[in-house]
Amino acid sequence: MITTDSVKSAITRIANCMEESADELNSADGLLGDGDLGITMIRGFRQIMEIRDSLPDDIGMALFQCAKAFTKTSGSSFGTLLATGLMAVAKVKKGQMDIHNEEISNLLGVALEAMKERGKANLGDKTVLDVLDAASMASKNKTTGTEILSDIHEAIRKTIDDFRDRESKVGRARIFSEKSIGLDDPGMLAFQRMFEAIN
Amino acid sequence: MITTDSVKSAITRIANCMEESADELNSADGLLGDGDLGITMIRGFRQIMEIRDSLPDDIGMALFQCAKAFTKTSGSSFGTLLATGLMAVAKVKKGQMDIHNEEISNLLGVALEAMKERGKANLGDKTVLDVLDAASMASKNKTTGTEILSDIHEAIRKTIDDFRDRESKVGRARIFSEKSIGLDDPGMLAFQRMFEAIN
Amino acid sequence: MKKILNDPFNYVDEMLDGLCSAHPELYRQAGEGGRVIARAEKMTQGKVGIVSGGGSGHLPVFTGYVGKGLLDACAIGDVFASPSVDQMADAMREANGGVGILKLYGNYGGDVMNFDMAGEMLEMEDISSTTVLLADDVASAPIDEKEKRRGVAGMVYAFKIAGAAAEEMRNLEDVTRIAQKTADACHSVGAALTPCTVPQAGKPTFEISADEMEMGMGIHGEPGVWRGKIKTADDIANEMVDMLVSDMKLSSNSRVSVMVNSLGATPPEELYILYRILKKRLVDLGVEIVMPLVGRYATSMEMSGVSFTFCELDSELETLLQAPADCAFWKVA
Amino acid sequence: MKKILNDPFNYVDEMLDGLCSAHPELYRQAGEGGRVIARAEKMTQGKVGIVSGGGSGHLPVFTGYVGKGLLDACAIGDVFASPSVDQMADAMREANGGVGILKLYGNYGGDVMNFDMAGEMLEMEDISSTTVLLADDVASAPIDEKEKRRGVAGMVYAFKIAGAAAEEMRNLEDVTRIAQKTADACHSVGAALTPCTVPQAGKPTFEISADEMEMGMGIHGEPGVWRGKIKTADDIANEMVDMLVSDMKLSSNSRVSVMVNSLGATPPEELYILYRILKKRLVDLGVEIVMPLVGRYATSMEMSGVSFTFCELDSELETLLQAPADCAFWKVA
Ligand SMILES: Nc1ncnc2c1ncn2[C@@H]1O[C@H](COP(=O)(O)OP(=O)(O)O)[C@@H](O)[C@H]1O
Ligand SMILES: Nc1ncnc2c1ncn2[C@@H]1O[C@H](COP(=O)(O)OP(=O)(O)O)[C@@H](O)[C@H]1O
Ligand SMILES: [Mg+2]
Ligand SMILES: [Mg+2]
Ligand SMILES: [Mg+2]
Ligand SMILES: [Mg+2]
Repeated sequence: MITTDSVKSAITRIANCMEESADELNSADGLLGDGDLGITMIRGFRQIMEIRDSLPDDIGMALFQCAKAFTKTSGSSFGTLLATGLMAVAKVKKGQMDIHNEEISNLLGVALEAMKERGKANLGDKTVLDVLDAASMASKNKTTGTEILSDIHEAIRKTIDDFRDRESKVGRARIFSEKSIGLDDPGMLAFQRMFEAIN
Repeated sequence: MITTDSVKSAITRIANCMEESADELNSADGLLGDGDLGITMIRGFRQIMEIRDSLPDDIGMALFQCAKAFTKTSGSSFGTLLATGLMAVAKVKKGQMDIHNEEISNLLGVALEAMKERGKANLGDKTVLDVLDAASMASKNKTTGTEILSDIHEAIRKTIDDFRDRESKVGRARIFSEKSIGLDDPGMLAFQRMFEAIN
Repeated sequence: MKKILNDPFNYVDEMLDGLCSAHPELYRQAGEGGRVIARAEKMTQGKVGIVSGGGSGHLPVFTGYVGKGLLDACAIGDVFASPSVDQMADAMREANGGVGILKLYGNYGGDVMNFDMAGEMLEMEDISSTTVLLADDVASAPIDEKEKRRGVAGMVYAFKIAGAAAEEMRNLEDVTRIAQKTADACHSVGAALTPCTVPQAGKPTFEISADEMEMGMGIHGEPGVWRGKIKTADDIANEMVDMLVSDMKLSSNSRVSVMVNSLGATPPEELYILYRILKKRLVDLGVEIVMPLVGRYATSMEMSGVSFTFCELDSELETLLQAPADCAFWKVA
Repeated sequence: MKKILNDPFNYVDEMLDGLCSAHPELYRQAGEGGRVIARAEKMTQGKVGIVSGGGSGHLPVFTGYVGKGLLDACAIGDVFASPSVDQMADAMREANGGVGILKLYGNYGGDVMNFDMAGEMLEMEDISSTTVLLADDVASAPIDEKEKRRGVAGMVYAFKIAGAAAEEMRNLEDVTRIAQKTADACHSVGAALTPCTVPQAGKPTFEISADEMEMGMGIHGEPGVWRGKIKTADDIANEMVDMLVSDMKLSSNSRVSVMVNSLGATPPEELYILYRILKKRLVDLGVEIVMPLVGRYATSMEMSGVSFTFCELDSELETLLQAPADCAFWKVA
């Protein structure tokens, strides 16, 4: 079960992890794009840290405020996609105090749909969408927290492996599509780091 | 004695010589200025060659037309100075058919004064003015053509030698004045080549 | 590729500060972090607002084109980076005259996502908006994938023509229609000779040999259609005209405004050398050139290179193109 | 330093051809070899003519400033080379409205000789003329040898202000007095980061390391006052302001128009970063900035670098500076 309190502790852990992973993410993004993904994540989570302590118990509103904080800083795609996903989930959960484990798969799917819509990308394009989809699948019909966490963890790892030798089809990486073969998608890596931080 | 006929033959000889000396003059000018002195001379004398056959017997008018032809092509200093000197001499000789040997020194002085006025430079600044002055001095009180030619020839050579290790004080070369030490002034060289061509 | 800079991280903020302090009668800083440039005077009520936005490093695009008969406000990101959703929303608020807003900008993924999201945020505030994307770079995708093309210098025509329509107090639907017609009428192609340096990155956006050029390159250094030895001005102009003419299927008697645009370092002398051939080619095709624009209209800082834009005009667009406009970089009287 | 060229020997002629074919409503080619640019319409009789001239490679200087409220005609030499006497004389004939001509140009030896000689030729045709030389580059000679200073971007102010005076149909004496007052009021200094390439020479005008700049360098690469590591924008701006302020002895309450001018490749973004400091410094001194000009007004093709010009105004000059003017590169309405 996820409450605003668990969101708060997740924020702190992710924010710390992002400060540590920034160089890695910048480099990964630098190979295929503009090399700002680490900065994007640091700036975004610094903004969220600013409002962390005052997040409301309404889990929907809490996620909504996190999303809004993220839209303040960065102009980069990943930040906007993350905010889009969070906002979609926030709308569903508005007025409620917690997220049950059984809802997680569905809510990841809600985020995914909103992000597809926002970025006009498809599954299989080698983006963060693909790990999100895998995470949604992996958590389907699961009830215990530990099971969900370990299955998502494994699903992310496997998706990144599977996509490594495929071509990027959207975003800045598209123009380097051949170069992208053999390289991990930076957005997938960022998602993995975030997830590892709360695991 | 100089007549329009001797001017005509001098023109042909100088024009040919300039085509040959262009590279040398460009290089000399390139060390201290913009490297266009050879081109300036070629273009100017090509213009004069165009009118050569129709030059009038009035030696003043003949020189005047040569001067005008030179102002057509080049925007470089040496061309304008040469045209200025020729024009000053032309004014003095207008209406006459020839130049006597005894006049040569004086006419060189007339050209020199006009050119000093035009370029606002002084004797000793290491320019064409200094060889012109030397030529005027050397031909003073001389009456035979051969004597005049050989004395001017020697005076030019000596002046170039004397000035070699001095600093340029006018024109583009001024800004490289230290660099100019040890280098011959390109305008002096151009004058020497012209004179050698008729000698 | 040398630059005159202070701390690269302050590049955009110092630039905007300087811009507004040089031209306080034209520009005003607003929004989150001052990253919105609006017209000096408050928005005219009853007028459709036109906003644009995108990364810095393209002056006069985008910021410079805020002004009478042009844009109302603009959101500015870091060099070659999209502004944030919030900054775009702030720009839209500045441009809100109560009758809707046209979002008019180049087709780049990050900008599209952010402007879409900003539009949704503003909808919650009951401010409606439409979108017209510039996708004029013929070298960036084949014509049957026109929606994938990048937006380049053609956006200057869209700013000008849509801006004039809004100044006539036309409604949002009409301004949007005109902007879309202009976007569809614009076809561009560029060629780059040198890269530029993004201040925060500190190194050139790409490498290219001293004797090479790249045809079709994008304004952020996106790969073009070929790279090879620098051709003569006439060959370059002919090739670029060929690409545009075949893409547009120009017919004789069409009226076209042409832009010969420097990407930054290329001096106007070279633009005029190129213009000779462009004009000759169009005259031979029977095309009438209207209001040629030769200069620096959409740049990539100190990149050297050139782009051609053809904007095919009908009488509606032509009248609006020639209407008055005024900003620090372009005056039409 | 890459260029888009055809045969370098045709550079200037092709450029002028392109300029006039792009803007036939503004410019007309005339004179020996087409090396004179005159206003499209014939000279107004009874108006003092203003001619300028000099080497190519400085657009908008000189040619670009032919237009209403500015110059009447201009003689253009090869890149960085003086026009011929004949071309200057032709320019003067184009600018002859029967009441005399002002020759207004930069203080370079070759140009001075040729314009003097052209003036004498025209005197033979009973056309009288006066001369005002721009010698505004404070780095090119100490103040007690002001007559040796080179003319740089200050000439744009002189064209504008004298041009406005002539447009008011003032007589030659008065236009000359005003031009001289403007020339005296202008003080400039430049800093270069890279050289440019003269097409016919095919190699850069000078060499400079990738991390160096030269303060005080002239627009043809004439040596400056120091060469060293590139400083920050703020340091460069401060040093240039210091040089101008100490040379001019500006007092508080003076009114000054300032120009922050790119030598070519330096983009407007950097100019605005510099302008911030310039403005702060002048405000601190109590100086009032009037009509700041930030852009590319006097260039050296693709050279990168910047110049500052301060033009101290009295009320006569200020009024004329703000009068209307119109050319392809600068409109004042
Ligand atoms: N249109 C899109 N749809 C889905 N994911 C996208 C899209 N564009 C980018 N991404 C994801 O975002 C990552 C890059 O993020 P970021 O560096 O913020 O982008 P940029 O700097 O190019 O705007 C990519 O690796 C990819 O996973
Ligand atoms: N003001 C001057 N007075 C006298 N001679 C000069 C002057 N300026 C240049 N010269 C002479 O002209 C020569 C250079 O000629 P040229 O190459 O035509 O000049 P530039 O290309 O610099 O205009 C110099 O070597 C010098 O002899
Ligand atoms: Mg990125
Ligand atoms: Mg980015
Ligand atoms: Mg020379
Ligand atoms: Mg020369």
